[in-house]
Amino acid sequence: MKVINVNLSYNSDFVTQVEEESGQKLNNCYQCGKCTAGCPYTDEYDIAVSQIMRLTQTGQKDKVLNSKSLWLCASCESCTARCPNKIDVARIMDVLRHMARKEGYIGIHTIKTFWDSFLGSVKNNGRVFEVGLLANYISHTGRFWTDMGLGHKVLPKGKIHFTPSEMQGKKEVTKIFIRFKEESAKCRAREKSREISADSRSPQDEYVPELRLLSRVFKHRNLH
Amino acid sequence: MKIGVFVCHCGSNIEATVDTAAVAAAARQFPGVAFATDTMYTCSEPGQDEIVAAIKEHNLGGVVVASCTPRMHEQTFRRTVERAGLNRYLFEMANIREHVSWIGKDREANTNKSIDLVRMATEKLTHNRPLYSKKFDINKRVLVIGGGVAGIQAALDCADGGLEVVMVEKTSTIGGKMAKLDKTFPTVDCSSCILGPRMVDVAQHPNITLYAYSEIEEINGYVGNFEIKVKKKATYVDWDLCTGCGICMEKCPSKKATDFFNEGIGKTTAINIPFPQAIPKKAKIDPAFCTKLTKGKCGVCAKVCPSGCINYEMQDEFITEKVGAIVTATGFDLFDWSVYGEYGGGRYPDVITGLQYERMLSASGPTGGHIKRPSDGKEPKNIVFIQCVGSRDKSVGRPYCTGFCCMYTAKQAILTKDHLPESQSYVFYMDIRAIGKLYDEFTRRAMEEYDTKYIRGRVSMIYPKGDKLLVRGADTLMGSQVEVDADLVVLAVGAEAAAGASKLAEKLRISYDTYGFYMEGHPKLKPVETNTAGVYLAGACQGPKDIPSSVAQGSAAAAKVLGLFSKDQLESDPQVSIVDIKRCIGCGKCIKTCPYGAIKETELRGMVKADVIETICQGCGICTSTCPQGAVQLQHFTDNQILSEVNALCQF
Amino acid sequence: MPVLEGTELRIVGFLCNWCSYGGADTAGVGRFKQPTDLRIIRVPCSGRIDPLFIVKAMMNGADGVLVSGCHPRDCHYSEGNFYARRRLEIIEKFLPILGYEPERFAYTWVSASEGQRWQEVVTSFTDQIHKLGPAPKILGPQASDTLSVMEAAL
Amino acid sequence: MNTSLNYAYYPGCSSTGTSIEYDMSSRAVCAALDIQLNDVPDWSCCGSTPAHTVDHTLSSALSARNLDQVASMGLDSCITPCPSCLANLKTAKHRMEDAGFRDKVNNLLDKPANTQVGTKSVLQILVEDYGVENIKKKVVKPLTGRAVGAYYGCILNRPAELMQFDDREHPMAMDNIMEALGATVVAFPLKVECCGASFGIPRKDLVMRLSGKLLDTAKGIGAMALVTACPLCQMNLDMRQAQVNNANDSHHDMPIFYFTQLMGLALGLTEKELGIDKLCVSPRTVLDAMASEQSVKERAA
Repeated sequence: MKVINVNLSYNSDFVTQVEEESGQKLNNCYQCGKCTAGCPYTDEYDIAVSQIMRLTQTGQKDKVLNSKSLWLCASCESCTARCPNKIDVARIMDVLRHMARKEGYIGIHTIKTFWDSFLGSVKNNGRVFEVGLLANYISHTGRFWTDMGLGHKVLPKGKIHFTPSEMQGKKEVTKIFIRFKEESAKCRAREKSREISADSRSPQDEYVPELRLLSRVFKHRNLH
Repeated sequence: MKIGVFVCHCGSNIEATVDTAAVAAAARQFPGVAFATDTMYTCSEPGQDEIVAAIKEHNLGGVVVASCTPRMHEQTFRRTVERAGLNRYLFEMANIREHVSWIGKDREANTNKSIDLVRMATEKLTHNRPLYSKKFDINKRVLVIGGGVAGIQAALDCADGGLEVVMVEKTSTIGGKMAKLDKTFPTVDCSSCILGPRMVDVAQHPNITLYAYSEIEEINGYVGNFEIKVKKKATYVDWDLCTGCGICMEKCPSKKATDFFNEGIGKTTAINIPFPQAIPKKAKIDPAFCTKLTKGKCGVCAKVCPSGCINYEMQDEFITEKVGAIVTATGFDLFDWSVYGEYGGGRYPDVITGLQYERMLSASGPTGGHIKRPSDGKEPKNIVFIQCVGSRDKSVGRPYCTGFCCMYTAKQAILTKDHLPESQSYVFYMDIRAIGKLYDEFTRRAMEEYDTKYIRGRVSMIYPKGDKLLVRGADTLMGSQVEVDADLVVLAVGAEAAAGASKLAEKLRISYDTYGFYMEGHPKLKPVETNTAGVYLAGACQGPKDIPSSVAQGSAAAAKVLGLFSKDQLESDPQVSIVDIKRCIGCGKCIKTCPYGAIKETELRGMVKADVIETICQGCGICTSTCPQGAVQLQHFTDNQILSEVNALCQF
Repeated sequence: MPVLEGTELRIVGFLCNWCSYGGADTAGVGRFKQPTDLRIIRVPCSGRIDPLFIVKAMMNGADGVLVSGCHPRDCHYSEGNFYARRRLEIIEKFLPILGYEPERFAYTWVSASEGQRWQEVVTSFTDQIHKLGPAPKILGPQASDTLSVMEAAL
Repeated sequence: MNTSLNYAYYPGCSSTGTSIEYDMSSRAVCAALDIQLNDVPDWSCCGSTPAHTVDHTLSSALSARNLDQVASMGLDSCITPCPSCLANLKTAKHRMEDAGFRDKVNNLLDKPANTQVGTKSVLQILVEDYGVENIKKKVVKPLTGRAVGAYYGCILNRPAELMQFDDREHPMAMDNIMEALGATVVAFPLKVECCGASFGIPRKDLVMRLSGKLLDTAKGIGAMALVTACPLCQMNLDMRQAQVNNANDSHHDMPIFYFTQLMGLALGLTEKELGIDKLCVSPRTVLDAMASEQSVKERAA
């Protein structure tokens, strides 16, 4: 087990950034563990949420941002609702995830891809188009069997549509994403110019227009 | 007036952020200042000697000390100047520690502010006049409010010291929370064996008058001469006749009354004596549950009572008592844990409080000392104790540590094993606070000898699963979520200020903190005094305390009262209002506003004038700001004195 | 100079001895950092505060006046803070007539245990005064007029 | 009773697909109670969980566009059936009270958004604005005969400071409605426990475990059906119930209703207009039992 030098390994910029972006004070945490006690996802976490809090408090950036737990948090708010110190733990998890994403920490590929596919769908259609989202997700993960078993249950119910719901202002929504990407790029550029050693692993994923992919996916499963 | 100024370093407390030499140098330039210096510790013996010497050497007429808050050392320095032959009121303090050096690190700004505060003090001092105390007689009786262990200790110590004691207890028996306990930590002594004889002593002591089932209605007067109005609540039983035989309880058909003494574990009868060792052992009727009182039907107790003491017509009675000092020992109550929805908020019968568990453990309790689940009466096997419920929790407004829960939980875990050798206890804790003689050894025993499983972490949720309760917590030392299938969950519920504590404080005119606990005179040096002369504190009303601390404070309060009453007369504070007869037009506004009735009307050559009764005036100065003529002036805080301070600060 | 030129403004505080002065002490004991502008005058009770003290302070050049007493019903002298509140409410309405922004004056309740609250009160009131800047200077014969108006009104 | 309940209605994306029956039944119930719903004309996705896991400004921008549309409708309050949309719309309004954040969000939009509009859930206005007592008066076919549990999910009332609705640990809104409808309500102990949320696709195993636990608990307390107020909860428990059974070797056959569907039935609406046929786990047995209990009662009367 690695010995940690408490003062040398303390990344104060990281602590400051988490506190600023989350609006929470990390020193308010006294490690009672109530967040871990209530977290429905603890079973799957590689680092329990109370320990994420401790590692963040002690400035262990790399270990925190590498944690798979960040990607498994469903923002169910159990931790926030019950924290005796009124810390919005879920928001800290959110902020850590943003940081991990921006700095290219891989996290859990499937979950990140699902979220990206979801947003891609919103970007292209203004609303979520469930079939398209699934198609995109599958094409990025190669997980063909994901939910195809549900097809025969859901299809006859008339719940699944093969064309996205039409809305007029979808271009406005697309523009939100474009501007967001531009702003993030500007932001990253500023950060890079500030710190030369900035990590330059994979940038934000491109959202692939799903409709194009649809035919490809459904060729494998003869669902039509 | 020749003024001397002494600027204190207070070691580095002031000097580190205030240039005291510069402050003294600036003070030398103020009008009237004949001498100014900076000293290391002005309150120390050499420091005080320096003041005395300077007064004599420079023939000073008044002294300013710039140091800590006057609430700390004003009395000290008044005695110092008196030693040098000055009147004690020819002295002023500038608070350059609490109000300057401790609240900022900017040395330049602090030095400048200190100079300002010294200027203010010297300006006020030039307007000071010598003031002289008067003596007044005192009533050497003491009122003890609250009959828990702290109040009992204070009452017995005072009574043994020869004072007459009046004890007022809210419930129908004395004994307080301690009477509800089965055993006490760390000795596992039987609680009622220790407390019982003390309760009997109270009942039998010739110097103690006990008003049980009574409350304080009104308090008037001041140190040495308080007047107390006590409300004796209607018991519907003539206690002069009641023998405590208990036949009424046996026969009462209304058996669903809330059993307050047993913390709601089980029910009691509408007419009841809380427990066999109650003092006084007298019955009272709970009117909410008595069908005679609610519906006019029944009357069984009146029929069966051999001494004919039942009186359904009884009314509350008011009694006036005169005392010279008051000991407040109103104790604590348990935090209302139902705000913890995640623990069921009271919906699950097998989640109980530590105090309810005590009643269950007690041989004279509702289960006869058998541990049984309230839901089905079964013996539990797995018992989970959860600590810090309503303690150290900002989210429920209780950030403080109650201090004794760790210990009573360890005790209960040990007793559980004694009662049910097959059982297994689990304790969820955050930190173990066992700071007392033999305390830590005791919690270690719970783990080492009684195999109590201590789990470091809070519990997030309790929910029923079959006939068990699933307790989901964390073990932060393992770094994982843990679950326990529990048969019974005992919450170590924290203490909060007793219900009604703030209302009583307002009657006593003492301060209380954000949580309703009473404020002591000084956190270190005046732990039993309050800021109101003649009112003392004992026990958990000042903050959560275990039994030894409560008893110690009870004795300490008694010592203070005995000390106060060691003289036959007290000196009045001369900082009182006086009336300038020439300016007074007899409008009577001051008489109306005085909260103490200390101003009366007199006649002077056929004209109405106001007159202050010096020994009653408490020196608030409301009359001074009310008087349209400026005729009533509060000594030491006259209009001129305060305006001189304003002018010292604000001058174009 | 009473205040540091350029960085401080003149703020006078009137505090009752039992609650707020104690609260300010508690803040000091707790080392709760505060701006340095405020100078505190100790009075036994907020009921002792004559509105004229406040007017006088303002007219003599104070940029802000802060009054603090015990919480309602927690007065050491039973009811002094009720009298204080009545008078101070009048002052609040009166200041604009005298030519001062009403925000230059505030009254609040801080108990002896509330060190942190005192820190918040001082910090926010000082900020408020700095936002307003130095008070208008009312001098000369006009000043005595105002005073007499004030006296008559009270 | 307030006779003129009138709201902007934000259906949310899932209403166009997997939770179409929630949308249908919400509209039908509101119509039956004379609550007027005005569709937000060109609503777009609120961003849901994925958006706030990427960035808070992006998430708020997606929600703000919708709040702005509601504001331009001239209505001061908006309702949505979906708790996830609700949380996003409320969070956006709350965060945009901060000027700095507001600027950043407006930067992403075509024009600065008016986000003054408050949002509530359909459930909230039914219990708070319409009132459980008034619902009770409208019941024509009481839901007698079968025990139902109410499952609220994790974000309908959390965080409490933001959502400002019902108890954070022990909500009662749906329990009270169900009781008013004449159902036997069994106290469901895991009312606010997470079902696995949006992990159904990327980490199905999580949903299997968490939803499985909910179904086990429901069965344990003798519930014959659960009612929900969240499309994601309903989907995980209903559509994935067979998967849960497969994964956990369990044999649940528990209908999962939207509370609006049972409300509609009690108000006398048809199964068709409430989308009862869209449920994956057949509610036939439970509904038939309710119907026969009713007729027994009617005959007895």
